[in-house]
Amino acid sequence: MDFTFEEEQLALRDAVAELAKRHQPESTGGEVATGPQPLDKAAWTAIAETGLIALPFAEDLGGADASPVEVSVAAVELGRGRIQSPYADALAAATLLARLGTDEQHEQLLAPLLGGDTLVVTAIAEPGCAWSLTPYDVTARQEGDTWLLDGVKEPVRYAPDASHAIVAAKVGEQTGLFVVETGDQERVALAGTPGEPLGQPGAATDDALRAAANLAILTVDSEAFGAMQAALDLTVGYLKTRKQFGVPLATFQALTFRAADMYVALELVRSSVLYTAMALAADPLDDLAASRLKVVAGRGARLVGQEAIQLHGGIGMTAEYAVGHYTSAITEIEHSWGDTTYHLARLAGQVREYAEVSVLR
Amino acid sequence: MDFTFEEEQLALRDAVAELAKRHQPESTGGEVATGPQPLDKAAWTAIAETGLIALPFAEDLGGADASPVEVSVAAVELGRGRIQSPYADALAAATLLARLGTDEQHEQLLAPLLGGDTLVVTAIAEPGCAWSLTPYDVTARQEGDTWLLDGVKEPVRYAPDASHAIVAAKVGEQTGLFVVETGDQERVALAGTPGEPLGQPGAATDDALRAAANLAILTVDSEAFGAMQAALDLTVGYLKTRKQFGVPLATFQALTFRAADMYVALELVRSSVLYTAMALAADPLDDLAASRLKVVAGRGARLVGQEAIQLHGGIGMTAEYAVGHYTSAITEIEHSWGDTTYHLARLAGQVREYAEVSVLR
Amino acid sequence: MRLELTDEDRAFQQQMRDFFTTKVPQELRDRWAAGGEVDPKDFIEAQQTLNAAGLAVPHWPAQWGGQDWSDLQRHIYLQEMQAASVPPPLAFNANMVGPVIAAFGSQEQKERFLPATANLDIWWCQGFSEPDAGSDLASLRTTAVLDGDEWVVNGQKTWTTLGQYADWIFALVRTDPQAPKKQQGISFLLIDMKTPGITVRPIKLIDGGHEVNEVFFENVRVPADQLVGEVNAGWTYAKFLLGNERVGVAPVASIKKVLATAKARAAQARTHTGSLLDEPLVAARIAELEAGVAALELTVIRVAAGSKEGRPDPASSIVKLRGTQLQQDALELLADIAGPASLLWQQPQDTSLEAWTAHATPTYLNFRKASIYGGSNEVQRQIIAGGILGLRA
Amino acid sequence: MRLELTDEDRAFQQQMRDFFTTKVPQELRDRWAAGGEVDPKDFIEAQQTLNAAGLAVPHWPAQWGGQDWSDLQRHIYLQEMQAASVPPPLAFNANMVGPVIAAFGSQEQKERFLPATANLDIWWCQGFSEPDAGSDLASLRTTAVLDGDEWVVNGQKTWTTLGQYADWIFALVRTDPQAPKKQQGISFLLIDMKTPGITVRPIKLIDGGHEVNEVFFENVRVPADQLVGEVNAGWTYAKFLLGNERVGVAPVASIKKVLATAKARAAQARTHTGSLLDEPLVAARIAELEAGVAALELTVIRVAAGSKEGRPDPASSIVKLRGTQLQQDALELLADIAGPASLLWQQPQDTSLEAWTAHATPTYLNFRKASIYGGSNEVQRQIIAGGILGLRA
Repeated sequence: MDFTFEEEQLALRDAVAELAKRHQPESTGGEVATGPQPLDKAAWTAIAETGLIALPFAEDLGGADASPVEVSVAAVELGRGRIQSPYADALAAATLLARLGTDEQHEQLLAPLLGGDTLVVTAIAEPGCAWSLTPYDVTARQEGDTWLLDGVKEPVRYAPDASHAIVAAKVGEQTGLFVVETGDQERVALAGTPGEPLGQPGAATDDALRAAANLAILTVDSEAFGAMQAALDLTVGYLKTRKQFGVPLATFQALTFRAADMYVALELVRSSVLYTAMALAADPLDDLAASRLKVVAGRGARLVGQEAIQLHGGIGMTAEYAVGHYTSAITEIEHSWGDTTYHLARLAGQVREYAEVSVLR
Repeated sequence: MDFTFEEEQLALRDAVAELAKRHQPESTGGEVATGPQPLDKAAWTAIAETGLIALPFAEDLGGADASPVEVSVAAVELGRGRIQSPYADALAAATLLARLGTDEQHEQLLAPLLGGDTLVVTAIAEPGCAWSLTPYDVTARQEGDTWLLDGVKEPVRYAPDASHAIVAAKVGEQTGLFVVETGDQERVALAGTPGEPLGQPGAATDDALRAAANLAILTVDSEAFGAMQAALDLTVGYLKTRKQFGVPLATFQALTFRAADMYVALELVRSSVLYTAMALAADPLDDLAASRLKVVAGRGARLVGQEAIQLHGGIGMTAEYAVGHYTSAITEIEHSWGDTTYHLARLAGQVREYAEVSVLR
Repeated sequence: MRLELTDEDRAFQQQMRDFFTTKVPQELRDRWAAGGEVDPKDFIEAQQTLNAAGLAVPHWPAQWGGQDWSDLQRHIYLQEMQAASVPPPLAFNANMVGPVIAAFGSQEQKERFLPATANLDIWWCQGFSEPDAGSDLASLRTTAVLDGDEWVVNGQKTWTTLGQYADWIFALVRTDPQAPKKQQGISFLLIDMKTPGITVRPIKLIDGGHEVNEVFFENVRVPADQLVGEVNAGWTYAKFLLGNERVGVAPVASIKKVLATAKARAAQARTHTGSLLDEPLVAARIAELEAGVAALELTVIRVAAGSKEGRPDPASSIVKLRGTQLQQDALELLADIAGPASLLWQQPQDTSLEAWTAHATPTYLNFRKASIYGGSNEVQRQIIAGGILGLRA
Repeated sequence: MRLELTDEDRAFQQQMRDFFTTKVPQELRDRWAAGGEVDPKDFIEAQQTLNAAGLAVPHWPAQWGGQDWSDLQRHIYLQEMQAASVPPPLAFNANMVGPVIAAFGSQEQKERFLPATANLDIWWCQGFSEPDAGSDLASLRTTAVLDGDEWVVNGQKTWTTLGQYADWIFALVRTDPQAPKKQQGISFLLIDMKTPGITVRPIKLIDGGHEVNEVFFENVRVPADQLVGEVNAGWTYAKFLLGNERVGVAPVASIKKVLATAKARAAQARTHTGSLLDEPLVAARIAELEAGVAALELTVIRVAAGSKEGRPDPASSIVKLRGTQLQQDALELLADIAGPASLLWQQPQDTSLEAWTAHATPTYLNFRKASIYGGSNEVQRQIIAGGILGLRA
């Protein structure tokens, strides 16, 4: 086991850091945007052109033949740079296409997605329903050669900028995946809507969904880690320079000890991100690693996000200072792809399956 | 709603504080006892003679016609004075006897128990089983006029010093209570052992068990609150006087802030103890109040117990200094009458039954 | 020791409940309950309705609209008001500047300001914090120099909540820069926001809302009779005010409502086997917060007895500290229950999502302020450690 | 980046596993696994078995028994050792005084002490803390005055772990009381515990165990050649030693074992519907601690790379801090699972209770020391805040 980055990974990191710096949203001046934003087309184009979407996919599919490790390296920098993008969604969709698609689908959907020419996203969440990879009310039925879909997927982030969404729908008791066209809202409403099947319901589809979700979890939690780093850096800088009662805040031990606890959380998340990247490279279906990452990053990032604001005081609350935006991003991430409680419950249901925790292999 | 003590309650408090001071176990010098101890007969006699066991029971049963509020007042001082005693167990047994006993049982078992002449305890826990008021493997069967019991109750604290234990046993699908004689170990092993029925299986018995457990919870958590107070007082005193790096520990903000958090926990437990005492006076079957107290006191006392040791450093670990004994007592209490997780799960199972928390009534 | 309300208190509770639920329009209360940005008109309407019935400033001296209530009655009043989703009387008026003027103002100031303040005819805002004077408030630098019978004010205030709606501002200003201690030489000024030289700049918060502002003073001339109490004695009045602020802030009823809402929402959020409320980890979070808020409410009632006559018991810091923690935890829980739907902050036009889910994350983020404003939790811990436990460096 | 062990490391892992599970007697390992008081004979037998195979002091210089292992190999060695319940080489010997003598001792001292230290022929104890010098170690007052070719030592040490078994003590003593800074004027002395004038007084801990002691020195005469390195340079050696101590303490394998045990015990603890392991709140506590210890182990492996050549990376403080938290949480969980049975601290003669339940609470209480000894968690936070984040007052 070795956590040392290779030179190419370091080069990738620097390139993405540079990209992120260039496209970092404003956090000072007039009308600063807050919360989830529509697609930043320039940033997304840069991400695609740098080849980040293609990273973990095979060369013969238009990919870069790299691995989740490289995805993670890139995503950390996107998170640190406060780049909002459909990176995780696109990677999840691409995973489904790569694993289940026909040659034609590879050509028509996957290749342009990896190249950044079009965007394809996944449509999994359903309104009024808790997170689950298994669909609730969205169904697919066959009429002749055509599959027709009914129900609503929502929210489907970035759907207006996507050409297609991949919808998880019930096919009897099983889950099927279908490619549908998207409209101009962040939802996919289906009423006898035709969908193009992606693979067939069964084990391969279930596995593909798990693999897609695991890669997406790695991606968003890498972004969360980047955001944690940036938030801690800002906080430490603020404690060193901000004066109250005539002395820098760093004089107050109660504050510096909390910064130390933030750092501990950061380092544990760092380890988990790196490990999960390697684990998913070895086995995309390593749900255990993915769920543990989601729990460790969920707790750690929330702590860091909340404490970063608190240690800043009032300035941390404003849209004109970056730290709150990081906390906002961290919160969004925690509610993506299953929250901490969801993954904790999933882990709790599996504790019988092994005697002792093991990371060496 | 009024939290002001009446004069008689204050007088009781002072009397018990005095008693506790007299019987407080040594915490310095040679062989200091650690952990659970056998009955301190002198202390127990003093408790009985002060009338503490009789407090919440009706005068015609030999009681003092006071209420759980007075029990709580007394128990706080016992806890603060580090008095280990079967106070909660005796009150639980007396509750069962008072609610379910025949005149003869009142005369032969309850009256001497309230007067301190004999000790009766409850036998609820079973080996290898999680806490439950409902028996697992201990059964009772009728042969002619005689009830015979089988199975093991363990641990049964203070059984060697008790004349009798009240055993909860399965009678078919129901729970029955039976008075048996105790041996010289902290367990009750039954093998066709005759038991004297206390009441009959059914709603009254179930209610009596709940009432007994609720009163016991109030008693032990009042003791925990007393222990918390003492542990915090010791800690604050230590922070003021102990010097490190040439200055008192109170100079270190990170430590004083933690003392502040301990104080917050203490005050919340204080409120919960007082309220639960009044709530059980009004309705001995107020499980909601009892479980909430167990959760609030469980979290609060554990925090205070752990932090009291930590803020003391090495001296907090030794048997020659009182603070660790308080933490030890707090730990025992948390594992009595259902731990925090047990009561939290019980509360979680009931959240549907009301819309909003309410304490005003 | 007494558990039950007295008959009198129970009647009082019913009276409050009736008033709040019948005299304050349902629509207004629904808007307040839904959260999001505040409409100042709603505030004004609610407070004026309350004031007409003598319910806007019950803790003021009787002469100026106060009521001779017990602490418990005041608690019941606040509970019922929050339970009915009535916007509370504006804190800047009712809890901050009003009591200061009533306690330290001249008779003329009382007559001029108190009735209008109680009735929200004047909307006040607070000019205390400055960019370099937050927790260390006494470092404030905004100056006021006497010129004839006017004070000339220069400087900058910040974190001025709802300043965009304010008619007047009460401000701490430095009137003696030579004073030996920074707490000395500060005065308490009442300033009309329409006075020339005042500029208000909005500060947008991370949730996207606009509730705080910077206020700039450039040669703002303030008549000398708008200085409250003694010149250079403002720090005393500020401490009095901040203590009152702390007493007023325990959001008990609000937390209870959030938890009741969380429960209802969790019961509606379907899982494949039932609802989120059937999930033990979710139900346990709710149950633990409920136990916590019950303990908090009991503590509020207990501690209120210790804050007689406007001088807050340091124990009120417990209530502020724990209250903000529970409020933040409850809002965090609600955002978690919103789940994937929380990823949208604005309800789309065509949607199957429920409206509340769009507020969940912004509200959670917005209330991170609760442990910062009104005396940060660090300040409260300092008060507890120093003022109660006697732990002073 | 590489996930899998190399073939070489995998072979190494197997070799360690084989050694620990076949060469160290099962009975001895069972006793160690059961917990409770330590039998010094077991320590000695285990360490001598390891030492004979070159496995007692692998991090020492090769000349004195060290191995040329990678950081990962050292981690694997520690994991396998703990997994097999082999008592670790005595920390005072292997991790504390040994490396100091190897780095700073004279050739004569090395030859005299290192082989015996590695083989536990000498049992060392630590004489650092004093009643008024705990976290503030440099305030120590025990003095040593040179008289001819002997140092005469007077004073008192405390928290001397396992001092009752020790043959020798390594002590920090003040050799120049006039030194301008308290960190100066301290020397590092090796003292035979049989020297006249030494008294050991046991300190009983709250769990009832006897593992620490006070050690009193009254005119104890120590040959001058038992002073390590330079006179008055002891603080340097102490810092070196304390850094090593921090690196060695991550009880990862031990935490993993406690969690595996907790899981097995919970599965055995019946409820009316199954077992405690079926209770979602219990299973979730286990799952969260498992996720935590996995992250910790990965961090240990990552951070180990930063502590080359005995100079610890301040990041090792993360490992100490988080390691003790998880260890304490895991033991707390185990005590909770023991439940009512935990109320007895000694297994009765006739009993249906399992033996482990009697240890649960004392062990939980005993390990509250973990966040105090070996550099308290407050000291670790100070190191992180100052040494890594650069936050210095």
